[in-house]
Amino acid sequence: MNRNGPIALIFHVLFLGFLLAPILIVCAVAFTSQGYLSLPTEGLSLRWFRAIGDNPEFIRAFKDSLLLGAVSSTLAILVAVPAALAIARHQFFGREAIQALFLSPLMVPHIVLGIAFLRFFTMIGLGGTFAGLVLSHVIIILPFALRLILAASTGMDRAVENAAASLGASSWTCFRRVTLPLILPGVASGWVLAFINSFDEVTMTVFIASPETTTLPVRLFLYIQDNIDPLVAAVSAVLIFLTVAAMLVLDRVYGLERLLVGKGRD
Amino acid sequence: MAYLVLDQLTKRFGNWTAVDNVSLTVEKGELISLLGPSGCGKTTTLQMIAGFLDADGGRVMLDGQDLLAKKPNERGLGIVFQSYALFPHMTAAENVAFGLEMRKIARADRDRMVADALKLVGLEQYGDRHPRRMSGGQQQRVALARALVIKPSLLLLDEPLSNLDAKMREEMQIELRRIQRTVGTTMILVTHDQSEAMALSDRVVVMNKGRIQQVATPQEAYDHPANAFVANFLGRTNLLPGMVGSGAAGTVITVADSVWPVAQPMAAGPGALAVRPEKIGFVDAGGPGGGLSGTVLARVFQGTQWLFEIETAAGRLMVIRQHDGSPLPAERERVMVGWRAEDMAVMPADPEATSLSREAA
Amino acid sequence: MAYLVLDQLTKRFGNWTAVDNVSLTVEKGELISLLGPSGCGKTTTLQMIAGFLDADGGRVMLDGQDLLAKKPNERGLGIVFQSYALFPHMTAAENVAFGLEMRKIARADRDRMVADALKLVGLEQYGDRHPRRMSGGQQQRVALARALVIKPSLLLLDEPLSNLDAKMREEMQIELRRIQRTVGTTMILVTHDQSEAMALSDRVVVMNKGRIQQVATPQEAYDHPANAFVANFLGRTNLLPGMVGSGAAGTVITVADSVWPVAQPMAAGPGALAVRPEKIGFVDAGGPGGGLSGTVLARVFQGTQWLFEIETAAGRLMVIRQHDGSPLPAERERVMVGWRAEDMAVMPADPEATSLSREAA
Amino acid sequence: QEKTLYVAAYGGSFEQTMRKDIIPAFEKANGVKVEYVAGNSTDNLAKLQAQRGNQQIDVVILDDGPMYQAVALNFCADLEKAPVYDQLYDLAKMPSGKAINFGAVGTGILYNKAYFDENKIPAPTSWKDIEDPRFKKKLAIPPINNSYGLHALVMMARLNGGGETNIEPGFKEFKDKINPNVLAYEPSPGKMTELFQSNQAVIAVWGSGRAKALADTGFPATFVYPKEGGIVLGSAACQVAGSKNAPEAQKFIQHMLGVEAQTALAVSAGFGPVNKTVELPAEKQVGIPYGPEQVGKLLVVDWDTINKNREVWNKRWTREIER
Amino acid sequence: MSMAASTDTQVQASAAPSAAAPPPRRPRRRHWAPYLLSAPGLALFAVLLLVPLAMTFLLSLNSFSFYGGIENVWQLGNYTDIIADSYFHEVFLRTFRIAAVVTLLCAVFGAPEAYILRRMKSPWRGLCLLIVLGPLLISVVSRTLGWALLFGSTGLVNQGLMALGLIATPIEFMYTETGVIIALTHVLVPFMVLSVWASLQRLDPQVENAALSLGAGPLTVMRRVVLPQIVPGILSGSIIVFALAASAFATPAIIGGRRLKVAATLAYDEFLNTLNWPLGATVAVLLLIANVVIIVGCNRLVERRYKQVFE
Ligand SMILES: Nc1ncnc2c1ncn2[C@@H]1O[C@H](COP(=O)(O)OP(=O)(O)OP(=O)(O)O)[C@@H](O)[C@H]1O
Ligand SMILES: Nc1ncnc2c1ncn2[C@@H]1O[C@H](COP(=O)(O)OP(=O)(O)OP(=O)(O)O)[C@@H](O)[C@H]1O
Ligand SMILES: [Mg+2]
Ligand SMILES: [Mg+2]
Repeated sequence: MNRNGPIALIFHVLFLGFLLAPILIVCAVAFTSQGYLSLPTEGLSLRWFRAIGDNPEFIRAFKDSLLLGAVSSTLAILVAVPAALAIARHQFFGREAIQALFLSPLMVPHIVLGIAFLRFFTMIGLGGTFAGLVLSHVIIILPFALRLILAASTGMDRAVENAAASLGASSWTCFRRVTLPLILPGVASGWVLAFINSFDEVTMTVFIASPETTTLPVRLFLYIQDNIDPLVAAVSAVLIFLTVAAMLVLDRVYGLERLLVGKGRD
Repeated sequence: MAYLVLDQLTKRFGNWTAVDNVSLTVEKGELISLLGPSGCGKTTTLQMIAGFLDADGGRVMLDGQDLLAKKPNERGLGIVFQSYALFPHMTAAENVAFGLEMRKIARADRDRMVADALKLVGLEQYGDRHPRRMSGGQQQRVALARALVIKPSLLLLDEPLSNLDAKMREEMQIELRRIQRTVGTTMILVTHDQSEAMALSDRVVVMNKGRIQQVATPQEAYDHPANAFVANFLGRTNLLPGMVGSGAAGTVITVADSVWPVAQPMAAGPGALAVRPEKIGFVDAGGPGGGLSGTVLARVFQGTQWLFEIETAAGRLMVIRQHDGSPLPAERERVMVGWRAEDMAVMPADPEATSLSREAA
Repeated sequence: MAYLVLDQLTKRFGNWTAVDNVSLTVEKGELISLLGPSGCGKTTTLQMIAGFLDADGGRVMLDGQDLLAKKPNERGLGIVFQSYALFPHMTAAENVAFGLEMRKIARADRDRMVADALKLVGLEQYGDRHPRRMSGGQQQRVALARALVIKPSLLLLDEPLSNLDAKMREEMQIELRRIQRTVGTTMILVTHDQSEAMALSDRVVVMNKGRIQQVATPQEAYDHPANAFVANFLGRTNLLPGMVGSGAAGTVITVADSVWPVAQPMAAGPGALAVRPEKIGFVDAGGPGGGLSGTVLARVFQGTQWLFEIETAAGRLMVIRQHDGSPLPAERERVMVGWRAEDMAVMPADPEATSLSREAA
Repeated sequence: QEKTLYVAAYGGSFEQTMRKDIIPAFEKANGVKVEYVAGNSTDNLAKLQAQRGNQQIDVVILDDGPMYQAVALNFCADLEKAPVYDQLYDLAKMPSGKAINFGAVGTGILYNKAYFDENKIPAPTSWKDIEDPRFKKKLAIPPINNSYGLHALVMMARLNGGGETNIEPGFKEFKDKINPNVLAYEPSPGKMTELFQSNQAVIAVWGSGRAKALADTGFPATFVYPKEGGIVLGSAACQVAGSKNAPEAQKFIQHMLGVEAQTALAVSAGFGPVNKTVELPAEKQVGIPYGPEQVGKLLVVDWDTINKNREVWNKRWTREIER
Repeated sequence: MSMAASTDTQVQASAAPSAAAPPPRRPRRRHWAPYLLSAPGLALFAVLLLVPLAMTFLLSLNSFSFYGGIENVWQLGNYTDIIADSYFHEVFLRTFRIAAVVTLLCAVFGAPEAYILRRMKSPWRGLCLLIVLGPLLISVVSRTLGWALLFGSTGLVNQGLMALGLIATPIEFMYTETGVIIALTHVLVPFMVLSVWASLQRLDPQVENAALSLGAGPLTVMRRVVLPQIVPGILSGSIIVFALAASAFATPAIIGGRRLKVAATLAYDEFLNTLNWPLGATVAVLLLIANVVIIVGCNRLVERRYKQVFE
């Protein structure tokens, strides 16, 4: 049985500590009773959580963000999976160029993309629409989905797909029943990453969001432009809480392990 | 017309020719075995028939249709892969059911057929297990059940029984034979087990280095090998060097101190005498037949039979005797061996012959 | 003291007991075979010795030291995995060299040893190839070379030759035997091939459902199976129902119309007579020995031997005769069969015996 | 169908004030719907540039510096005459007549009073106090593409014998004396707040409005105008050229100059009123440039000269100071 | 007749047809599949990315003046300006230095972590995976806020260290390159863990066992057996991390401040503060080109070096 040794576990704990430290600090700050950023040294207070209720724009923006993230990451996955399979499976003319193209949104500063999209959308009449927002997000989150699916599908055992074909599965069925389940961990983590990135994007979205549909990060960003107060921490804490809750539900309903690890594996 | 025709099928990997101009016709309902040393191109040939490798040349016709033009999933073949290629994310039962689902068999029928197939391979209690949690032999049987359950008209079997014990293997062989007879399935079997090939096949195809060496019924190939490679590959053969000359009774070959009549006319000179180990018996000194004297170097128990290695003046001989309780010589005992003249073959000396199969590996 | 001791080793997967209280001692330099139906726990046992699975109970002692306390990489064993487990990113030569590198063998020596090992398995020209580009048998041979090259003092072989043709397999068997003799390597071999086990092993261990059934030399286990399972599993056995009674010559068993003397004292009543197919011969009607009359149902060529299925009044019989050129009955011919009294075993009727191995699968 | 007027302006507390106190009244009075496009001056100016020729925004509100630029780049239309303009202080008017300052704040020095008391440092009184070595890495100044930073640079030049036309002494002062003290050149007000709240910065060059917002949270920060004088910084509004709702846009600007709007801006957002008729109760005057004499004490900078040289200064700044 | 003699005739008999005609050549099957598969993505990108990027490129050829705004002249002045100016060199150098160090750190810490995660038992594994995703789940704003609170000169870490007497003066973190690197590593390391995770799924555990049985210690197994097989995952992760680090805006802006400028903050300044879009576009175009060259180059190098694993 392969188990992690003590050194590995120490490393693991330090690693998680590093990842968690700033998050925990922010959560702690959310409970301060002061009007400014400080650790809650003199008693916990929920005033900043209550303050969220006084800012209905935050809640509206949160919903918009969720919708935007879900729609755009799903679209991105739909586009990325076939492209990843093409790149992982085939040697063809232009393969590297296509790969570089799909990855290029990662490499352009988002401010530049923001202004480019704003100019372009204004030109073609998509300015300020939800569709424009979705499309621009699909572009910037696609590389994440693509790379993860690519990592999962390179070197996958082709014999298994051959077996499916020999049993009469069409390419589509073979994909749906065999390939997809086997690369599902990659697809799932790709979707999660894509969603998170869409959900967290500010620099570009500031330019293309319209007053009617603004995302939560844009709201927060504009808010802290002017004054940073523990409200921001409170919103973050709520987000963290919601995420954990969502993951727990997902775990109950479908199984996180199964999603991220794959079925029938150990 | 022949059911399956391979016509000059060729496959190259880089500048390595794995399959070289293979032509073969298979009748409907026939069971053909591909035999040959490891790496001779058996799997590659099957993969081309199945459509997973593109042929570099040649044609495959099934029932008069060009198979290579069809997509793999439209070829309707059943395949058992050498590496099993089970779906790791599905249970044994789901693996078996897959082909039926593709054929849109109704749920109830499907369940029944899957249960039957699992029962056939002795895994009725393992339907819910994932491949990773099964033993090697169990996985192999799932692979077999998966291919059999769809009742394909052409079944390609790549070492389908290599991880099964004798008992189970025999049962599976009988099962395959039954399916072939009752359903009329045409089968191409790759196996390294010669007795399996001999027992099951209508004809065997012996390959070496990507080329076909002989196509014949098992007994024919065994008793009348087309060339030294086949002789050597199918079962063991003793090759003894000798001198061909003329004796009183016509042409004879002299091996050490024994003299054997040669049926066919041959030029005098160095020659070789081939005789299979199971055709050699222990004879009484001075009995009929030439008879070579020697010493038992080693005797090895092989279940139904004993294998003897005997040092003679003409070189080492292998002798096989059935384990039927009759008295057999012990190690280091001096013995006399002999065989019937019709069981031996005489050929001109061929320095390469004995090393052929080795080199082919 | 024994070199390797397994002491009540147990492994459970969930509530499935894969290995159940297995105890075994192996002497230094011995070659032991594990035999048993697919899924009986052979691989699991090896994996525990190697340290890849944690035992749920029991101990493993190697050379007086508790092996389970050591990490897998400190156990110094050589292993050939049933699934090969080659490093996919390394060439054949790199795979073989890996263990040597771990032992810090100097570059030049290492290269030589790798070349030798590859040559040993007949892959001298394939050193640069990656596993994915090799045939099944070639991969298996790389796995073998990788385990052999480090000259471990204990070698665990899990179906190491299952994908090799007869010729190659025989060469490898001889090689294994030679290494065992010259280097003194202790080996535990899992094989489904009984003749391989018989030919190679000092002792065989027959397992079923996670338990050891018998530990004995091959011939002993074959000729004196400890129980019906072993009798049935090792080679084929004809089990004929009969009645034990007292005759003029002492205790006798009556099978159909023939009567056989029973050596050991037995209570009268229903009994069974076990006789191996290769011990049965065709006798002249009215000759010595009881002799059963019957009809040849089928005859199957198996290379060195023929397998007959014969319908008699006592049930179907299997008979094996060597393919040594002597005249043999044809299908549907009426024949008389017989055997020597010392080749048969008589046991009380056991309705389960014949179905045992099937159920164990 | 109701018309929709797009107003682009600052986010944060300013936005709250606008949404609560100013927009509803305007919507009711004029029967239009106002959509608020939040963003800081630079974001909104960039949006104007990106949508040039197809403007979606009707009214834009920017700091006076960027507004000069917006006017220069022809993003603004002429303001229509209206009575309310006559009630304004002079400093509200911009020379071009295309934009109007609707509020004023002053640039001065903000410091952490608790820290100063604790370390027995006297309250700062002069611009030069930011050079005190006790503030090593404890000083925060906005960069010069931000009005406060620009004011600081101009001020330093003036104090050393230069001015808008001779900026050299300012750069020299920054490079030699101020730079060692600077923790960060921080443009974002939020970030500046955070630097104070986390005690990383204890003194800063900043605006009165921002300082008021920080002090309102209960944080012990105090704002002073140095003895050499604070500098006035206006917030300006203009009607975007090419707006499809020009009349409503003009009305909106006029609405912002009205007494109620001006009072609300002063009380909630800290903008000094530009409408002479606005009267604030004494307690609401704290921290706001209010009334003719207070406003009169503040210095003004010469935007025309500055804008002419801005590109060069920016370049020098990034290469010499922010490095 | 001898056996050897019969050999030839028999083989010839079976190969008779082939002797007559050369084997029919099969026309190679046309491989449209990869193009069809990437078609949706290509279409989307052609319209929605290439057009805006092309517009950006054209923009980079324009000129700008403070009062005149963007002028539609075509010239390479912006490029020559940047290439000639050591200020820009410094910024670009810093950008790629930070990106490279961050990528390295992420690989060094992220890949082992993914490996450890894979070996964990069931409920823990899912939980820890969630924690690893943690940094991604909160807004960059709050994240950097957390860092400032932790690592500022008066932050918890410095206070703790000073209270313990380990350091006399606070360690500089905010507004230093170290700070930027730590904070970027923090945000980007989940990408590495996830992508290594995805490729670890394919590993056959028996292969590791094989290495152990040959005497390799756990570290050697990881280095010699596991690592080469997860190269695709590490590569994916590195590409994402490098690209994101090189074009990161928020973290360098907040932690690094204005004095520690990187390409993205530079472009930001040009776009928003001076409105000199042509220059900003030029910075972006150059950054994009440099990124593509570096990434595609490394990608190709790694794919070639580990050709086997990528098949
Ligand atoms: N991870 C696992 N989880 C649950 N059951 C398992 C697992 N691994 C093996 N088994 C079961 O344990 C039993 C013993 O398996 P093992 O692999 O030892 O068999 P084996 O004797 O090697 O068989 P074969 O000859 O087919 O390789 C089998 O029935 C198998 O299904
Ligand atoms: N992808 C490949 N690239 C290069 N050579 C290959 C490839 N696949 C197989 N080969 C080579 O082609 C030859 C034929 O391989 P094939 O798998 O057909 O052998 P086989 O007859 O099935 O052998 P075995 O009995 O060992 O399975 C082998 O020598 C093998 O090394
Ligand atoms: Mg093969
Ligand atoms: Mg096994």
